[in-house]
Amino acid sequence: MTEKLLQLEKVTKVFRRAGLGLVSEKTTRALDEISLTMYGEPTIVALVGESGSGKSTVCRLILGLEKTTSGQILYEGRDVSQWLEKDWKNYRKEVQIVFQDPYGTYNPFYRVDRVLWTVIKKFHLASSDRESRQLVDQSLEAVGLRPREILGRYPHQLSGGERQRIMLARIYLVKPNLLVCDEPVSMIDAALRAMFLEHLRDFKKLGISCLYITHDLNIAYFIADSVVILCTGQIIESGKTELVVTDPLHPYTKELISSIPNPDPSKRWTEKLDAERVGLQKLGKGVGEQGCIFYDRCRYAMAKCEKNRPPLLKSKDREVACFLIPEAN
Amino acid sequence: MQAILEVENLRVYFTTIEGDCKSVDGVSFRVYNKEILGIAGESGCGKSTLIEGILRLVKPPGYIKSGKVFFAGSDLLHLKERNLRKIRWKELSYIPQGCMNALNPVLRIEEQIVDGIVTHTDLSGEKAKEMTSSALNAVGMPSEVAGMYPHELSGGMRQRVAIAMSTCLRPSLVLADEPVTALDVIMQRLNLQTIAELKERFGMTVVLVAHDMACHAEICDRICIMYAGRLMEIGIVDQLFQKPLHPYTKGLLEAVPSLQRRRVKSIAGLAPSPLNWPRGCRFHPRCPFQKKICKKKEPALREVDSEHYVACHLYGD
Amino acid sequence: MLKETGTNFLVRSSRIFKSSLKLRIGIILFTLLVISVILEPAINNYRLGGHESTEIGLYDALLPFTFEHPLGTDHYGRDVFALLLTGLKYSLLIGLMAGGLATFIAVSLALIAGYKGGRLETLVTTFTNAVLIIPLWPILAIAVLFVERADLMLIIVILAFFSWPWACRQITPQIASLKERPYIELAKVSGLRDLEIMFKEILPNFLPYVIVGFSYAVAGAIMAETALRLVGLGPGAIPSLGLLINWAMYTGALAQQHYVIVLSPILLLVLIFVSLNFINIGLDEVYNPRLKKITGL
Amino acid sequence: MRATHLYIIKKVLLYCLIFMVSLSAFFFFINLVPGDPVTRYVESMRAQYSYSIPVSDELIREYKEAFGLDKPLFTRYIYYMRELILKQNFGPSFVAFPRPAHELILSALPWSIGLLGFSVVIAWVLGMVIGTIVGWKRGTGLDHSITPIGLIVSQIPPYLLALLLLMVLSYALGIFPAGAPYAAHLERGFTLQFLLSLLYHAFLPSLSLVLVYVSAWMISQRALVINLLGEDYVRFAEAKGLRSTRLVSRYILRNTLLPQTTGLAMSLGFIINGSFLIEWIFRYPGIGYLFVTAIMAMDYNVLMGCVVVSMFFVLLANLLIDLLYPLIDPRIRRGGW
Repeated sequence: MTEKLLQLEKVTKVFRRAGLGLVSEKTTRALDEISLTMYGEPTIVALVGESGSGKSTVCRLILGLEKTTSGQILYEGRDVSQWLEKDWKNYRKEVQIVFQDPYGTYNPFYRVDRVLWTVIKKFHLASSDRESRQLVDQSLEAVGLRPREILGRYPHQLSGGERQRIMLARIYLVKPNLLVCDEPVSMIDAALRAMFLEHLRDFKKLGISCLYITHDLNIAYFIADSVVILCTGQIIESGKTELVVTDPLHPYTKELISSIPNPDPSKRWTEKLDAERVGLQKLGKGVGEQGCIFYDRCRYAMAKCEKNRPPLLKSKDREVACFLIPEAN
Repeated sequence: MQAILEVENLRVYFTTIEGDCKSVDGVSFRVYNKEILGIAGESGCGKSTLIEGILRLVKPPGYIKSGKVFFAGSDLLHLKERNLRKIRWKELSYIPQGCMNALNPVLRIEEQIVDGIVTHTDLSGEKAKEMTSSALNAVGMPSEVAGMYPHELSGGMRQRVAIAMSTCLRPSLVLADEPVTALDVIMQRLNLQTIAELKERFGMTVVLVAHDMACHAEICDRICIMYAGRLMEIGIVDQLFQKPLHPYTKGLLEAVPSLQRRRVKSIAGLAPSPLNWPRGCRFHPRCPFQKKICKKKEPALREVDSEHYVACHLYGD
Repeated sequence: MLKETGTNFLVRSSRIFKSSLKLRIGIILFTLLVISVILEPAINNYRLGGHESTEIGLYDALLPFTFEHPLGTDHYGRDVFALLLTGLKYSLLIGLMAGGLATFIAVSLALIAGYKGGRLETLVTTFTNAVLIIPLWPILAIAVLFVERADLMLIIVILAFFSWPWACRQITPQIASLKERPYIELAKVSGLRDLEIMFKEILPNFLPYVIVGFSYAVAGAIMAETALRLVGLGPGAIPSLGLLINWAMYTGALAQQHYVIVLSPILLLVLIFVSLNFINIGLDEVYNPRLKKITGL
Repeated sequence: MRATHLYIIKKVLLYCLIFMVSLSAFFFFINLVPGDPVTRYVESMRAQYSYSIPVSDELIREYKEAFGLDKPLFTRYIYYMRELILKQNFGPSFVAFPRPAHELILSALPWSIGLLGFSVVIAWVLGMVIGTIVGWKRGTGLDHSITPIGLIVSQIPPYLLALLLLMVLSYALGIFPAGAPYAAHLERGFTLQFLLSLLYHAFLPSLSLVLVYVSAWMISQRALVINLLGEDYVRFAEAKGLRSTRLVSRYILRNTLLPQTTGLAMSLGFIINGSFLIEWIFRYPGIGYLFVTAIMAMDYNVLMGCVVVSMFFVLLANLLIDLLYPLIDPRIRRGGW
């Protein structure tokens, strides 16, 4: 089963603040020709990027919450922009999401279990009330929650960790082919994160692929089969997790990995970062201009990096976009 | 070792409709001269409120219920407003979580730094401006930043400006409240290193609050673990990471994945509510080693090893 | 944040009611006003023996306070207390109906603009703001002056037409922030249709703001109507509080210092405005936790 | 500085557009309301002088012709706009025919601008100051005594307050005059006596506006200040050990300036609504007084003219405030220009 499930082909997204003649317009380029493929075989892919890298935009584009400015998103080989209402409905059943904010995803007006009943109703998962009740119980138990303690509660009565697990129960009900997670544990207590991540791993065994969006390489390393590193709207490196983390090729990835604080006081940072280089992105330089995206902050920057954008080179099991790689020249 | 700050039994409460919210509930510790002391704990454990309490910045409906904070020979909590103002900034300074909103959006960076300088020194405007640019240079920022407004800087840069601002008068003690939270890792590293470097250069003492213990491991000398409004463990950083004593500390260290360790384990149960802390040891409902006594008696912080304090019934008698 | 422990709507409402003193005062005052309006026909019918409160010469002119006439009578021999009740009835009626209509216009506009976003939203906000900064009352006065038959319904419609921006200004920003909430997106990916999202997800959370917008519109409508009546515009057969003041002014009650005749309708009007405003502030306190947290009220 | 020019030009154009659009909307609205001024005028004349003048449709038609009301709506619109914009001509007054309406309006205008400008500025400044103090001292006795009063006074429509003030301070106690802009025996001129008389007569109308709007600004300023006190940067400034005066002026007052200026701009139209009646109540010869008397006389062109003029001035004030924004807020200065 290695057929392509979801493909992003040179996807670009430019945000535009609506203007009205005399009211001025503003544009920001969030994504710049991103290509990404998820295969049918259940895998967990982590999309890692810092704030402003456009990682959440990827998630919103896949879910159809935003439209691409250019480029295509193909699901099972079909272009989603050509779809009708009916196709979308089907797609929703097969591609689902867990949002970042466990507080905002629940409508404070309703009980928490409404998110479960809604998908049962909308996706016709049960034929009778009894059956749907059973499904709900089953799904909650699958994520380690006791239905008696959850059903009928209002969102504010539950903790962030519990709410996020109910979101997983919702995924368990729908059983999509692809699950997109947008930093699902960044807003819950550190002590409770592991539980969530374990359930996500279990889902892989159920045949659910996952695109896990995060800024935290630690978590990516823990959960993902492969990682994709995003830097200000462009993919600069990707490959099997183990490989990328232990042997990063791109200077950005290297710096990223070496900067992660190590919970071992005997192995502290030895090298001091250069504040002038790292701390000051030149103001006003946006994405989409020519040259390497990391040029300003790169310690190995060469003359040609300023004017030419390095291509994303594919080798056997990884991709990297940097002129330091001999093949790039 | 000589203590520069001593906190004794500090309690900071918030009045709510449902009763007092006991955010900080009886915290005592010492900060030694020229060290970096880390305070770690999950969100809601009261670590930021603790800092506000020490600085007397608690706003209503919050109030300081009781306690003593000794600094430079006087109790900060009972100091006259006027005298407190003199100590602030010059001796006892504060780095807020700066990436969000710590800088006044309508004043230039320079004006905001100069404000502090002219209040506490007799320097002329010109001299104060010079000091501003040297303070900025000290954190590796060019002097042009002085003429900018906060909205023109990225989150990480704003945090660095806040660091520059807080250290420009070379205070003897700096309390940093989550100075690297919500920053990207590279920026986080840069800021942590800057704080450590300034500390060395100016001979300051730093209290560093952060929820990510890995950050503490990188630069702290000693570390306090806070849970449910109280300190659970205090120790020298190597000791504490290699041989954590309190079950909570152990759990916390095991809960977070890292590039060095792929096995993680959650702490079971939920964080308790500050409106109603559990009786006895506050961690007992989630503790895998709980004994009978844990439900009844709250353990006191006691020295188990040299400079290693823990509040747990598993140790001692 | 609100810490509701109850589970049903009624319990939640009562929690909200309890959590702000100002809201409580506002609601109680306004309810009292509404109750006296509901009882008006019964009271006046009983006290005036079936006569209309506006009937001229029913009693002697300018009688002092007695048990029979708690607030005396006016220049035309009408019972002031009875007139006040009638005036209050029409003022509130006009205000509530015009305010309701205005809120309806505002909510529909805001829902469409807020949900669709983009240019349409910019257009609606720009338009609302433009309408808001223009002095509307003179335009309203001209319209009422030249209209062929100034009856109650027409006045209400015109007033509504002029007070919707007040409601709209309260509502549009809220809806814009509500539709950014993740639960709206969750609803979308759960396959809910646009209309379902608007009515099931947005509208319930939006209710307090609708109430705020409504009470702004009601206050605005009553204020405008009173001002119209003061200069003698509008249907003369329908005595609202503004018209009572107009009568008082024209009979010289001001210069002759018949305080009660002038003061009582003014005080009633102020009571209406104050109660509506307290409801607004109260709701704001409840739904704007930041303000509450700091004031600790 | 070309960006600055562009900003100014853009804003001016935007306001011109708003003015034109609202003018047109106003014109069509008034003309599309069923009923027309001449018929209503003649009707009211008939009603007022209860003898029956032989009013035939003929007469009404002649009247309409004289005022150009018989032409199709669109022609009238073009004509009206052309006269208005090119010649600042509102057409003749009905009552003071053939005196043109704009003459009446022009003579009334200075009174209104003086009274309103003065009151609004005073109220705004005072409200900001008191609101800041009360917000800063929140929860104290001062706050608890001033705030509730402000909450209630801010809800009284100014014209009702004007009636109360008139009744008490003028009729009952006789401290202030009940009408007229200055003492009747005085000559107009720049004499101290005349100026004092002006202030004396303007006091009550001004007070009724000021009292209400001071309360309103105070309440909103208090809320803003209290909100700001929770801001991280105010807390940070406090940790700097700044003196309260510096803290309040630079970290609190400065930051409330923008929303309060916006509030001022937004409320001008509303303030003018109320001031129309106040001028009438105190027989103060401004636009408002002219307008209300024109209502009684059904003087169509004067009415239209009053509205157009007040619209123009409100938009002008808004434009000026808009142009001031970048000076108040660097975010607009650096971002938007």
